[in-house]
Amino acid sequence: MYTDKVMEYFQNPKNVGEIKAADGVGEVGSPACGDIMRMYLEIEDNIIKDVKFKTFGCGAAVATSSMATEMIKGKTIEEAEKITNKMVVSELGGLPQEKIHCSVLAEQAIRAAIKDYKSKQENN
Amino acid sequence: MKRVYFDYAATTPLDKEVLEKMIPYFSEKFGNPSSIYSEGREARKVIDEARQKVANSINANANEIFFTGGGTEADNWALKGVAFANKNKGNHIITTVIEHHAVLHTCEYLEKHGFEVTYLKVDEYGLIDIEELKTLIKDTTILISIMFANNEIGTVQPIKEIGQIAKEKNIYFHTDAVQALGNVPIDVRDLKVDLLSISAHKIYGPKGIGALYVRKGVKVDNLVHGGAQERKKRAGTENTPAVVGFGEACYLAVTDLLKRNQKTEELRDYLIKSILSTVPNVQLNGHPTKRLPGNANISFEFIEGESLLLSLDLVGISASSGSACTSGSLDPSHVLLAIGLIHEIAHGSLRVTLGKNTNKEEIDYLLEQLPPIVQRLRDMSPLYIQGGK
Amino acid sequence: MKRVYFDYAATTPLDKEVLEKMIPYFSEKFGNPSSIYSEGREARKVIDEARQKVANSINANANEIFFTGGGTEADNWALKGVAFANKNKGNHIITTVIEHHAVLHTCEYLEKHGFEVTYLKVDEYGLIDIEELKTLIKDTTILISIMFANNEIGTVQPIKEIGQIAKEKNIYFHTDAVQALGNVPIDVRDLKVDLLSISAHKIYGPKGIGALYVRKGVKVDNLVHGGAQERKKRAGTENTPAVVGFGEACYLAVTDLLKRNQKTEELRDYLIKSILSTVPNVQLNGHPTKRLPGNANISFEFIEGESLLLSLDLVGISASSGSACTSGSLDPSHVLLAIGLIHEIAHGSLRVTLGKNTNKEEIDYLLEQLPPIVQRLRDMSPLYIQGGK
Ligand SMILES: Cc1ncc(COP(=O)(O)O)c(C=O)c1O
Ligand SMILES: Cc1ncc(COP(=O)(O)O)c(C=O)c1O
Ligand code: FES
Ligand code: FES
Repeated sequence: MYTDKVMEYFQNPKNVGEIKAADGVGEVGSPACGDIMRMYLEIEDNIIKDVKFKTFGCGAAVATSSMATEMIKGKTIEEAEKITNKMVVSELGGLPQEKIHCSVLAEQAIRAAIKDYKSKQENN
Repeated sequence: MKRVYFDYAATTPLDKEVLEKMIPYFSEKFGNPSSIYSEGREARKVIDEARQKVANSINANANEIFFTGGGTEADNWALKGVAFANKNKGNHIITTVIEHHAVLHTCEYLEKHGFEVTYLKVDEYGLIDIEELKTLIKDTTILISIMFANNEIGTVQPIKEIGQIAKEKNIYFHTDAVQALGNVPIDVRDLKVDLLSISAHKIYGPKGIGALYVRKGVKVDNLVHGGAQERKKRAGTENTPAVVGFGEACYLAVTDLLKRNQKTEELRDYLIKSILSTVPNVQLNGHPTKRLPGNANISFEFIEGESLLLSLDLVGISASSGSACTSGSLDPSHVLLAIGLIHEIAHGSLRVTLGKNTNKEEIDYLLEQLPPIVQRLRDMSPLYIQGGK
Repeated sequence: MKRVYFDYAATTPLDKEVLEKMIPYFSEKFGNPSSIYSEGREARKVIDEARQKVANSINANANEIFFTGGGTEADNWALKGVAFANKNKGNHIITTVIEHHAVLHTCEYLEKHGFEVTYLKVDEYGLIDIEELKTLIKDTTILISIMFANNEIGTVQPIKEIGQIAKEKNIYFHTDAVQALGNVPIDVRDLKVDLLSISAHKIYGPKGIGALYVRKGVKVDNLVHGGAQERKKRAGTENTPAVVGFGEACYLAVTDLLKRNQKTEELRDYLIKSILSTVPNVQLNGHPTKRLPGNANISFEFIEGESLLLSLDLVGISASSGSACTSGSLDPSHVLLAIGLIHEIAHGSLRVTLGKNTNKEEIDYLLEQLPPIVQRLRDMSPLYIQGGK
């Protein structure tokens, strides 16, 4: 069902946790749907210095969260905004068809966190 | 890695003894039982013997047993067969919201074909309300189909009382006993059941074979048309080795049943008690006592079932869940929702089902592995706040 | 007494090699393929592999193959599934008078449910007339179901021409290929078949499993409702060992097919020629050349089939007949009547079907035993006048 890489990321996810005074936080999904993803960003000079996540969801949700955080760490905001769920999935070596929607969550969580960061910037 | 199997409600390994009885009928004694030469007659004879064993296991007559391709086909046949054969009497069917999909989706099909189906609710333990059932019966009610025991939460319904009501009202009563056979004593006469579905692979018999008990005199249309097999009620070349295996499995399933159950219940209760007392924020689903001996269904707050199953699999443990994510569908188990669980709790459910060879070491291994996995997943969960909600 | 089996069209012994491939999936690797833990994933994998082998044997794609409980279920599903799913387009179905009962009785069922069925006649060899087929097609025709090869007389229909016509007229074409698989090369793309039924136990595979090929894009309703197995098209816990066995049997069935056929045809022709030249008042049923390689169907005037079968059985020979007496019904084989045989000739028919291991010694044994038995029965028959009619 899952590729070895998905299982590796599921078993040893990178960047799990929270960032206390995060510059941007994004939460997507809902417990009713069985998946929630929360993404924390630490941003300095337009660069994503640190990223952490928490996920309530299936193996694919955990693996895509983890992969997505790795893919944006150290990138500029503009670069991070270009990351799509397709890119995350292909980095993981593919996902079963019925699990593609879980990967959309990772993309949405990143965008939500960046949006939160931007709106905080504007308010400052 | 040693593997520990805790999904006996999904399917069971074929008993070695049963396989041994089947082997001769694959390649040596393979004759078509509809043939009159000696190979055929021999096949006919062993099929009749097996039919008798299946009948004995539920106290039916052999001529009331019809072999099918599995439990699903038996359920389909019972519902469609009774509905279409008796539509001159009425078009109303009563079932429950917690039936297996083999019944529920068949009911949906019947709704599209002019039948009216009422779905009985269940209480927090998964039990139907007998009084409510009585009030739902109408003049047009031709069939009540209520499962004997639930496959997810293990709740066992008051079958005898339902049978009594159906009989008084002159309504046919079908029960899906796929999960009950071999776990609960079944006596179709005493229970006043008119039709009953069973499946071999749940009782250490072969896959691809089941049976429908049809009480003598019950009017039921055919589902599968063709040759004259099964006394013209179910067409298709008889699967002699599977029939032989099913007969043997039925025989073994009811032998020493109560003694086996006692051991299984002890282990199951030990498992449930241990989890409830060592892991916080958990709850048992289903009825505390009116449940299948080998069924434990527990919800772990803040975590999701598929992640739990995958983590258990990585340490060699096989179990099941009512999470939607495991099935790739959107909604979690209809059974868990029906007993009132909210979506996120239903998602975090774990079904552990014990088999006849499950031992304490296996339970202890699960008890050792489970808590740290739950903790790790909770630490990852955005819903979890240390120390509870 | 050594026994000689000549009823391979009824059923075949499970190939030892095939059984060997099945064995691990009974008791060791018994996991439910719908489960996500490793036992389940392993079962899923071997099912997918087997599906590919079945698909290869008829040049289909794996996702066009759906496993069923046998050939009968596949026939039922094809006809009912297409009929109900396309009833908005029309209610007319064309089939033949010589179909297997799995098709004929399903057609009768459909007639009761608002469909109109036309039964094509056949000629003295059992062949349909392509021109007649064309004239029978109406605006309301939604399905043509014509068997690939007949189980009694072995006649092989012009499937490619039928497929061409169906395609031109935009009508679904189903063929019951239960007798054809492993005996005739099948290429669903080349033949332009939309649905095709097959069964494992006719090709040295296990009983209780078959498959329906459904070309991608064909609209077909479900027959068996329930769980999400077979991509939601056919519910019921997958029969992993049987699926594995079916895959292997399909692979073996098409390997060296033409070479095997050559040998079988030689033996079959030797058998037919010998009987026709040594026993008076006999006739071959079916087509002289357009017939299954292993099929010989011969009528012996003045005698009755069951008596013949019983006599052969007493000397260790298993064969089959189109006599009504063998089936306990009143009319002899509908196929033999359809090709124009009068009742008493149809009653005296013998079907000898050869298998892949049939050898010349077995044929010679039959040739040695048969004539005196026929003579003895004729001497007993009031219809018989020495030296012919
Ligand atoms: C309660 C119940 N009914 C019906 C079925 C279907 O049986 P089968 O898998 O033999 O088709 C199952 C198991 O899958 C079940 O648990
Ligand atoms: C032509 C034909 N169709 C259908 C069937 C039914 O197949 P099964 O016995 O696998 O149900 C048979 C054999 O019995 C057959 O010969
Ligand atoms: S989180 Fe539910 S399917 Fe992925
Ligand atoms: S003579 Fe007895 S059944 Fe035909």
